[in-house]
Amino acid sequence: MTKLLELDGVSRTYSSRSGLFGAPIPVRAVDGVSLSVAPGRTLGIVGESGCGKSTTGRLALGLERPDAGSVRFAGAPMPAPGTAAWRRQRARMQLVFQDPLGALDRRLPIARQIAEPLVVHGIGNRAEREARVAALLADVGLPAELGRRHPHELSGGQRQRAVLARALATNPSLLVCDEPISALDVSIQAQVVNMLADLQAERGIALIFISHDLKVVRQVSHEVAVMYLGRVVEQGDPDEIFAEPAHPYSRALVSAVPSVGPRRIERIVLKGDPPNPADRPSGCAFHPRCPLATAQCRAESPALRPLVDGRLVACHLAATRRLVA
Amino acid sequence: MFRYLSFRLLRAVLTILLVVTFAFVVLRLSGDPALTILSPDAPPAAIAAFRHEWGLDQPIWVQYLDYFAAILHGNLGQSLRDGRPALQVVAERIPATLVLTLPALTMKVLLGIPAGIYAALHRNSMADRAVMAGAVAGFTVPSFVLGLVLVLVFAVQLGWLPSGGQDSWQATILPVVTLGLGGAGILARFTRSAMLEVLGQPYIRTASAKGVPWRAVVTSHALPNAAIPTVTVMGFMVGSLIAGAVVVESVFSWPGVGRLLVVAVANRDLAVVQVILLLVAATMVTANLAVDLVYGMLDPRMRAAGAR
Amino acid sequence: MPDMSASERAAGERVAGESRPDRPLVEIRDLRVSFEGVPALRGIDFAVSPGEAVGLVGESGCGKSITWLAALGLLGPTARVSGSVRLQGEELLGAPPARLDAVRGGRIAMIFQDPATALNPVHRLGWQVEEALRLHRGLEGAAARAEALRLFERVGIPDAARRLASYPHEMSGGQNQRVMIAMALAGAPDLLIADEPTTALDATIQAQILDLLREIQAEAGMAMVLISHDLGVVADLCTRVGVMYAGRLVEMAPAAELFAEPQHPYTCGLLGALPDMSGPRRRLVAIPGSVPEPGRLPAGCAFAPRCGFATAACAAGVPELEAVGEDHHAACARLPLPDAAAA
Amino acid sequence: MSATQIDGATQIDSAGQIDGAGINGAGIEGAVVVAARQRRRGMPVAVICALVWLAAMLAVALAADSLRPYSITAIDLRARLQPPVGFGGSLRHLLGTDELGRDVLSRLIESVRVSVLIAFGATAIAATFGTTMGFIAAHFRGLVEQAVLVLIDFQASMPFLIVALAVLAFFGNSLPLLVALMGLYGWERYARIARGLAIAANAQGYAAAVRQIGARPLRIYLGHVLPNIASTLIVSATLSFPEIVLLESGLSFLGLGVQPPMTSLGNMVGFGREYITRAPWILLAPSVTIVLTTLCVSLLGDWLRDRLDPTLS
Repeated sequence: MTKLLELDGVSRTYSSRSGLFGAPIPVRAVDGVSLSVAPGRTLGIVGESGCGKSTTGRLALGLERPDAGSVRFAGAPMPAPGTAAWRRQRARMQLVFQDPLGALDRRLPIARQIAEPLVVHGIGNRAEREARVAALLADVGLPAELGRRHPHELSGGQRQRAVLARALATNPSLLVCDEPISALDVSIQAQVVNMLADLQAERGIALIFISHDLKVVRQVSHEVAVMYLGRVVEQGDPDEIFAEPAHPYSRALVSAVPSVGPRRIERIVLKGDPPNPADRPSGCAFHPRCPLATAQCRAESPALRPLVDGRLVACHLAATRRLVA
Repeated sequence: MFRYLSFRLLRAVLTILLVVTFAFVVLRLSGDPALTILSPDAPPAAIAAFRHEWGLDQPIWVQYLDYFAAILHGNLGQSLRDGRPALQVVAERIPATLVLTLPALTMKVLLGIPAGIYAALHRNSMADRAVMAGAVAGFTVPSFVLGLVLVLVFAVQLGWLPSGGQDSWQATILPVVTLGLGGAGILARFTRSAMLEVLGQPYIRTASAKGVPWRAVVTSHALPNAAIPTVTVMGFMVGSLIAGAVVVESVFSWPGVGRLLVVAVANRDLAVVQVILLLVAATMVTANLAVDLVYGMLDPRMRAAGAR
Repeated sequence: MPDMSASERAAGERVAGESRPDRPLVEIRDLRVSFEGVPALRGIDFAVSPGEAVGLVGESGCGKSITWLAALGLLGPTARVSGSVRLQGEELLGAPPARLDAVRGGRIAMIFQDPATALNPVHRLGWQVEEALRLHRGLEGAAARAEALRLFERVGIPDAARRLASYPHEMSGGQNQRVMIAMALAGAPDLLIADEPTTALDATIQAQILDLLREIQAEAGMAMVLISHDLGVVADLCTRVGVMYAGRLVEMAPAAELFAEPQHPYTCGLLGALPDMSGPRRRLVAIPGSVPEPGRLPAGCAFAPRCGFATAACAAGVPELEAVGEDHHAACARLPLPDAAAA
Repeated sequence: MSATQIDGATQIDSAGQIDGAGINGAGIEGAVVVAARQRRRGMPVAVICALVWLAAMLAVALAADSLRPYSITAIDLRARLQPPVGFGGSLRHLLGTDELGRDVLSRLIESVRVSVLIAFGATAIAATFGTTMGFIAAHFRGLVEQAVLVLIDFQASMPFLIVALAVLAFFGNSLPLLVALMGLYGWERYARIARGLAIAANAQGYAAAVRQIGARPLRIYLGHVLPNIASTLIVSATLSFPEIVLLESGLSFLGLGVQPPMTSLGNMVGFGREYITRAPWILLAPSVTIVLTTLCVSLLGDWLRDRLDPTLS
C-alpha cells in the first residue's frame, strides 16, 4: 500500500535555557523516529508526558522542521513552515487539538470558523461556502442552527465536533488528532471516537491518533507506536501489542491501564519517574526503570528490530523473551 | 542562586546603560549644544572652536564613549545656575528629600499592608469596602490636590500646622501625610488582591484539610506566599525614595531633590537633570536588586530558576 | 470476584470478616450544597463503614468532590450547605472551628487532584508533614522529624532523608502525591478521602500511586473514599461504588456487582462507552447528548433526556434510591429495566 | 521578568498531556459560581453614576466651544476673584472668577477638553504601540523578544514622571511632544498583556489552530488574537487612563505640562494655588473635576475587570 505520510529518522532537539544568559541545554524531544501512515488507516501513538508524541505529531504536520531526517507527504518533501507552499499544503492536512474550547475563537460564531479554512485557501464563493459549512455541520452531527452560536454556548462534545468540522472543511487527506478526547467527559468520549471512525470510513482519511489512553488507541488504530523518551520502543498491530507487549515498557504501560473487566496481564508497577528528556540515561533510555535490565542495556542503545510476527521492538531482550513466553 | 543573582546584576547594569544611552541620545537630539550654549548668532569660528573643544566634531560613537568615560569619572557637568558641579548640587538636596520620603514609606507600609490583609480576610464586609474606598481615593486623588486640601484645612482654616517651609518638625507632617496616604492606598489595594489570589490557591485548602487552624493558615501558609508579589511594589516605593516627592515638594516648597528637578527642568539646567535621572536610575536598580534578593529568600522557586 | 490481587482480596475479606459494624464511621444524610442559588449537590445519603474502600464516580460537575469538601467544611463562604454529616455520631456540619480542625487531618484526611499546586510552594516538604504531626500527634522537633522521615519512607520516596528538605517544585508529580499521602497519614486518620489522586499523573505513575493507596489502606486499616471519573481506577481499588449524576447519587452497589450487573441506565451507559483492552473490538455505545449545566437541570430525573428507557413519568418526579438487590441501590423509576443487560 | 525564564524551559510537548486536569476537582465550584453570576446581569448604581459623569465630561470636551459662556482669555479686571454662586457670587460667573477676572467655569470647560483630549490621545498611542510590541515579541520570539522584554523592564522600573521631566528639560515644551510623551506611559502593560496572551494562543489555542489552517500572520494577529484580547486591553486602558490624567495634571500643575495661554485641569490648580487663602474656588473646581473623573474611570475599570477579565490583577 502506498504511504501518504512518511517520517524517516526524524529528530527534533530543543534548546532549553534558563533566561537570556543561562547555558543552553539540548533536549531531544524526538530522536530518530520513523513512522508512516497510509490513506484510510490510523496510526496510534501512545506514551507518557514528555515522550515526544505531540512533537512527533507536529513534525508529521510540518508545523515544525526536523533537525535530522525527512518528512514526506504524498511522496514530496515537506515545505518550510511559514512559506506560501507550506500554507497551501495546510488544506491537505489538519490538526485536532486536545482542548476544543481553546482551539476555537470564542468571539466568532461556529459557522464562520468552519468556513475560515475555505476563506484562507480561497475555495468557493460565499454561497458555496455556506452550503459547504451546512454540509460539514451535518457530517459531524451538529444541528445547522448551532452554526450561529459561539463556542461557549456549546457543550464540550459539540465543540470538538465543530473543531472536526473545521478540520474537514478543505477535505484533507491527513488528520492528526492530539489527545482529541482527553478533555471530554467519559460519556462524550465515545461519541467522538465513533464519529472519527465513521468519518474515516466515509472519506478514507489517514489518521494519526495521539493519546495516553491505551484503551481508546486500541479502539481506533490499525497500527500503534509506543514512545518512550523521544523514541519508538515498540510498533505494530494494536491487538498484538496490547495483548502481548514485547517491550518491558509497553508491558508495564498496558498492565497499568485501570480496567473494569478482567485483567489479562499481571500488573507491573514500574519504579521511579519517567526521566527528564534533558537528562537522558545512557544505553537504553528505559534501563533505570526496567525490571529486566542487563549490563548491555546500560551500555548499548537497542535498535528497533522486527520480531517474527512482524512488529518492531527496540529491546535487547525482546527476541529471547518472546521465545520464553 | 549565584547564577540567578549574576543574571540580575547583568540586567541592572543593562538598565543603567540604557538610561545613560537614553540621556545621551536625548541630549544629542535636543539640538546642537554649541548653538544652545553659545546662542545661534555667535561667530562661526567660535562655534567651530567650541565644537572642537567639546569633541562635537568627532564621530557620534566617539562622542558616546567620551560621554560614558566622563560619567565613569564622576564628571557629570556643571550646573548652569551657579557653575558648581551638578553632582554636588543634587547631593546637597538628598537629606531634605529623605526626611519626607522615609517616614512616608514607613507610613505606607504600616498602614497599607495591614489594611490590605484585613480587607482580604474580610472580603465583602463593611471594613473591606471602607478599605477599598480609601484605597481608590488614595490613588485617584492627585497628591497636589490632597496636599492643597490638607493645607487649606490644617494650615489655613485651623492654623494647626505650617503650610510650608522647613523650620520645624511640624512642617514635615503635612507633606509626609500627603505622600503616605496615597502610597498606603496603592499598597493596601495590591496587598488585598495578592492575598485574595493566594487564599484561592489549592494549597490553602490543603492546609485547612489537614486541620491547620484558620489563623495559622493565614499566618504561616497564606502570608509568606502573598508577600512575594507585594515585595515588588515595595521595591518600587523604596526605589523612589530619592525622587518620589517631586509634586509634593513643589506643593510645600520643600527644598529637596524633587523641587530641584522641577526648577532645573524649567531652567533647562541639563547637567542637573541628567544627574537626577542617573541617580534615580541607580536607586531604582539597587532597589530592584534588593527585591530580587528578597525574592530569593521568600520564594524557593526563584532560587531554583537561577540554579538551573 | 474473579480478578483481584492478593492485597485486594485481603482487604475485602477483612471488611467482610469483621462483620459490618452497626454504626458507620461517617454518615451523610440529605447533604445539599448550592452556590449563589445554583444547586450543586441535591441531597446525598451516603455512609462509610470503618476500614472499607468506597468509590465515587461520575463526570465533571456531578458533585462527587463537593460532597466531601462540604462534609469537611472546606467550601468557601459562597456555598450554602444543609443536611447532616456525622462522624461516629458526632455532627460535623456547623461544628465549632476548633472541633473541625481536630477532625480534619486527624480523623478524616484528604488528598487532592493536582499535588503540585496542593502543596505550599514556599515550605519544605518535611515542614509540611511535620505540621500535621504537630497538630494531630503533638510531635515536635526531632521526634516529628523522625516520624516524618518514617512516613516518607513508608510512602516510598527515594532518598527520603534528603527529600524532607526539598520544596514541591523540585519533585515530580508522582513524588508530590506521595508527600500528600504521607501528610494524610501523619494524623493516623480513620478515613482517607482521595479526590482524583491520579488524574494529573502519567499512566505508570498512576499505577504506582494506586498500589500505594491500596497497600496503605490495608495496612492502616483505615476507610477510604476514592473519588474518580475513571471507572477503571475505582474498580481496581474499591469494594463498594457509588455513581453520581447531576448532584445526586444514582446507584450504589458492591464493586463487582455494579460492574457486572449495573442497574441504572446511566451506569450502563458509562460502562458501554468504555473501550475494552482485550477481545474483539466493538463499536462503542455512546450516551447521547451532554451533561446538563448545574443551573439548567431538566425536571424530574436529570438523566431522562439522555436515557433510552425514559418515559413521560421520568420527567414527573425525581426518583429516590431504592434497593434493587442486597446492598444494591439505584434511583430510577423504570427499574428493573426492560433489558438492562443489553444496554 | 521571571516569565522569560519559565517559558524558555517549557517548550517540550507544550501540548500539556495532563489528563483532563481541568475536568474535575476544584474547577467545579468556580464553574458553578460563574454560571450563577452570568445569570445576574446588572450594573451597580455607582457604575451608572460613573458612566453618566464620564459621558458628561466627554460631551463637555466635544462641545466646549458652544458650552463656554466666555472666552478663556476674556479678562474683566473689575470682577476679579469673585466667589461662585452660593458663596456670595453672581449668576454672571457660576463658578466665580480668577485673579484676572476670567470666568472659572469657562476655563474649566476648556481645561476639561484639553485634559481629556491629551488623555485619550495618549491612551490610544500607548495601547497601539504596546500591543504592536507585544505581538512582535510573541511572533518572532528569540532575540527580538528579549530586546522587547528589556525595554519593558526599563520602562517599568523607571518612575515615569522623572523620565518625562527629563525629556521636557531637553526638548522644551510643546503640545505634540506632551501627547507623545504621555503616549509612552504604560505601553509596557499592553505589551506584556499582548505578548502573554498571544504566546498562550500560539502555544495551544485558537491562534495555533488558525495558523495550521494556513492563515497568514496578519490574519492571525489582527483577525483573531486582537479581537480576543481586546477586552483585556480595554480593561487595562481604563485602569491606566486615570493615571495619565493624573500625570498630565501633575506636570501641568508643576508648570511643565500644558503651557499658557492654553489651560488644563492641573494647570488651573497650579495657578490657583497662589490664591488658596483668598479664592480657594479657583483651585477647588478643577481639583474636584480631576478627582471625580479619575474616580469614575477607575470604578468603571474595576467593574469591567470583574465582568470581562477576572484574570487581570
